[in-house]
Amino acid sequence: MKEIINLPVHSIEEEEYHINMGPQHPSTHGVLRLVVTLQGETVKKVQPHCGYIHRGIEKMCEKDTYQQIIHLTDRMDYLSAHINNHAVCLLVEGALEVEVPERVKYIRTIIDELNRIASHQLWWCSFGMDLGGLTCFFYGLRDREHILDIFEESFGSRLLHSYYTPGGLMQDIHPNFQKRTKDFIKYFRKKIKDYDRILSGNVIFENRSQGIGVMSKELAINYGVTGPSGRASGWACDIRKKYPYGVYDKVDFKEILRTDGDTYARYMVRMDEMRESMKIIEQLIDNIPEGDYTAKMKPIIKLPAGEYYQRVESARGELGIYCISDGNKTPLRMKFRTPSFVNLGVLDKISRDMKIADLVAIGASLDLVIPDIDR
Amino acid sequence: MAFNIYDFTSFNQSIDELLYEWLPPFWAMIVEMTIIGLVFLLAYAIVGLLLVYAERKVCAFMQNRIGPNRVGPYGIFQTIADFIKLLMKELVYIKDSDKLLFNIAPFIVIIASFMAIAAIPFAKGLHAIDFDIGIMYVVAVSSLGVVGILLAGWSSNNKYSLIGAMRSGAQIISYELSVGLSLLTIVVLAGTMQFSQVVELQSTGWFIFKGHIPAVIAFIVFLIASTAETNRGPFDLAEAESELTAGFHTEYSGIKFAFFFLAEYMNMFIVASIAATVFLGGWMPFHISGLEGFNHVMDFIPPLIWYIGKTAFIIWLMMLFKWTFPRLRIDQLLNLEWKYLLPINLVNILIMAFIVLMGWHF
Amino acid sequence: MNSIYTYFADIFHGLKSLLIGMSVTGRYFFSPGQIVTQQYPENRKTLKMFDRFKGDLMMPHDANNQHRCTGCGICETNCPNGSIEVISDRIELPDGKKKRIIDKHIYHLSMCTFCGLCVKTCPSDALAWDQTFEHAVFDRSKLTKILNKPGSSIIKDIE
Amino acid sequence: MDSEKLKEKILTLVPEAQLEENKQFPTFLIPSGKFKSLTAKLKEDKDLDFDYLFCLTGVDWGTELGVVYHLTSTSLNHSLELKVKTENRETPEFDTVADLWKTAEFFEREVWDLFGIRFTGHPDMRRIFLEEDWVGFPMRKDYTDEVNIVEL
Repeated sequence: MKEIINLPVHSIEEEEYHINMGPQHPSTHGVLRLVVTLQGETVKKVQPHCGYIHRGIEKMCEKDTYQQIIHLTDRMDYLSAHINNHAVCLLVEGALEVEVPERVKYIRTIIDELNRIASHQLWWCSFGMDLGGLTCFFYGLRDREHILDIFEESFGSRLLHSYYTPGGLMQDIHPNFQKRTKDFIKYFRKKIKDYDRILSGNVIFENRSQGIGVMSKELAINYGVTGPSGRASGWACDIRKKYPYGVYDKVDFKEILRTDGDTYARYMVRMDEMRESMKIIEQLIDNIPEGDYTAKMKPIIKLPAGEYYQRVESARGELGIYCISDGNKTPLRMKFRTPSFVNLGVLDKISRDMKIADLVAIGASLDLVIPDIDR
Repeated sequence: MAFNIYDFTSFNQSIDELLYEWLPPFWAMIVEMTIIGLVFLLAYAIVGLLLVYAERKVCAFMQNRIGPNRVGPYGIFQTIADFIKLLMKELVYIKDSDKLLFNIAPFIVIIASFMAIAAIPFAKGLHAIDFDIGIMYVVAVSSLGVVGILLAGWSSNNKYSLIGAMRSGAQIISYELSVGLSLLTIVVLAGTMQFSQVVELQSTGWFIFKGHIPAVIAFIVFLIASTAETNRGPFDLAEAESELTAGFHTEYSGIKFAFFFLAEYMNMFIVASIAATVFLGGWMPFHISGLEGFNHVMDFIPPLIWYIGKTAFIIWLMMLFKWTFPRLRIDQLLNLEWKYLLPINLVNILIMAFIVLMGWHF
Repeated sequence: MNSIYTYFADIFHGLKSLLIGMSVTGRYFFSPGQIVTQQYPENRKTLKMFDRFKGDLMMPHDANNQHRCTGCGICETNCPNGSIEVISDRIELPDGKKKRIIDKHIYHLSMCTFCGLCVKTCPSDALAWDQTFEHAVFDRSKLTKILNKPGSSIIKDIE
Repeated sequence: MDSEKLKEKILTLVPEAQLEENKQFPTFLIPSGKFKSLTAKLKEDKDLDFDYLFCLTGVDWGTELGVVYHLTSTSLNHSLELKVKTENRETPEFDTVADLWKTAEFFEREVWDLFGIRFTGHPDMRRIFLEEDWVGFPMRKDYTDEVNIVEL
């Protein structure tokens, strides 16, 4: 009896407990495990445990030639595979000081933007699904299918393309490419209004997202949160504007910035980015110059010894590749600074003292892709 | 009246008299109850299966899909195949769960929904029992199901289940108020709680038209609150698939899960029936005063069809809610009830009382 | 007074946005013509993949059962996953020179990532993509294929 | 600040720093003892204002282990590359920068996981991808695993 009396007294309000969100959970979008410390329904701490699909891509890169590395980068952020490929190509081209034909630059820019739209569409539908609007999922995937069809016709695959090679492209674009892309833009301009009607303006959605997971600009910079998530906090971090590659310096587009830094701002930035991407494609699609689809490259690429850093704006943020070459045909060290990995770091900070439902919304608004985290 | 040809009263009475003629009164009653029980059990299963199929088809069409289309023509046997699968599945034993409560919970949920069906008039004379406090009875009984949900979540020994159950408890207790008050608005107008009388009173016009704006408001409030009470989207916080994986029935498998599943759809059917009965005239045909020919044609459509049509319309509305809106958060859910629905409802009931007092209703 | 106004404005704004959302799903419900589902096994006859679709690696043979592969092994070295094995043989030509021909060109479909480097780097264009996509088999070993047909030989002029 | 001025400034802050020529960014090899004080100054100094650590890489040069830091200033738009190296392959250890740039918290855990470099003062020095009981550090050049690494 005495023992029972001497037990430490926990007040019910203060008692915390843990739940495992993941590795198998509908809203972690893959095999991410979040150990969530809860007080009632209020999130007190989030500890991400990653590595469930760590494949050691960086280690594999040390054994592969630069052409072979391309197909590994596809598998990091599979939703913006082209943009990942672009980063490796730019790195190799920059190191070798190869001038790629204008045509290649135009095509790469168009395809990057198409890929960005496809990625944002998938983000939109999974975001809607995480908030409970299951119909969004099907609308997003339905429209994404059109982009995947364009990809499939030109490059033969839908998700992991390996279409860019150092110096150019695998093959020229399909003759139908321009027509299909223009058709898609026309189609999607109509459908994106549905997106707004079903989710953006909805009062339930506004209540679920406004003021949730607020991230200030300083916080975003300190945590290195780039991409649409960073721009929603007012940080102008668009690589396409700051360090232009491709033909981004020739096209007219706005860098979407918002200052609220909440889930709603992150949502709206991505919605507006889809429209901006369509604008970029419209400017370029009729003006693709004639020419070769690849520059003359040696069959075996050896980078001069040295260190190279190349960054591109992937759909999730800044994708950086840091490469140390010792003059061989394989790199000494290849580091991928993947946006999802860095963006995951802020999840704990901004989701504290929110509800579980908010944690799901915040996680979805950061647009994490798990293979991109684990690599 | 033309719809007398569809009157089930005499048919029921003849069976009743026949049984009492043949058997001693005690056994006659037993046999009668058994027959009614079996009929309802059968109807329950069929309606449940149909609703699951309808939900799949409806949501598929809203999402630009075809929906089930492999098992049987247009996939009509899909749900039957699914239930056979569920029947054959293993009932997983959960370590450290409270076995008694864990096993009993699905039955409480399904019995609660079963009891509520008893009072609903499907057509003239076609109801199991006609209480003179029918509305009160249905409201009371349909809220019993939450006990089952709470027990299910509590006994599963799973934190997800527990959170789901607690959410469900808070939710149903709150929304019970709005359901009751919005029905009360109509009770004020009708002056009776007996379902058969409520329907009879609507022979000159459905209450949603008779009761001016307060009745329309009460209808909307009832739709929202009853959607919440049945734990359906956008109020499906107890399940909250993307947050709590499956909420209170995370740990249930096989036939026990099927019970929860069936009960959810039957609850939807029940609240849709109540809404149809109380606001849209139940099995009463649609009449426009003055157009005798039109009314006559309407009378020839059997009341059961009217009833099913109205119920189906409301079920379709509830499906539209579920497949359009994102889910609310728990605090917003309670906000909606206590800050919006309840005050509106209270004012609404006052206005309705005033209208009835002044005799301004039709 | 202002707060009362915002209270009702909120309600009407909310209801309006909900109705707009419902109109979208409702519209799709009543327009079954917009259904996008493909009925896959039924539409096999009409389903045509794009000609660039990377379904399966193959070695085109002409009417005389001749292919273009010299057995140089460049595809094997370029493959990042080791899904290609070239087993070559040396035969003596009538004029006394030795020539390398392929014995077996083995392709492991199970390991292929469809990066397309083999097709791109092949100096004699001996490899191509096939458009088949139904690769499911019950035995993993069936995914290992020998691309050169039995009894085939190399077209004359290929070096 | 242009890169020449930046180089001078760094060299006045840490005279022992070795400047590496012909690099994309101004690159310095910092002796590990001076590293902590330098990074604090880089962050705090209003003329430098390096507020964004955009990449942190663990490197195995074969004999030496080290970490490469890429810093940039979002307000002044200049970038800097810092390196720290050690020949100690048994217990390599550097000072953490996770207190200055929060983004380093995950990066440093990754470096510890794959290279076995510890960071003193890191709030949560655990492995990030691999399990806690994993033996060895896979990204090192001398790591061998007969079973899982397939040599082609």
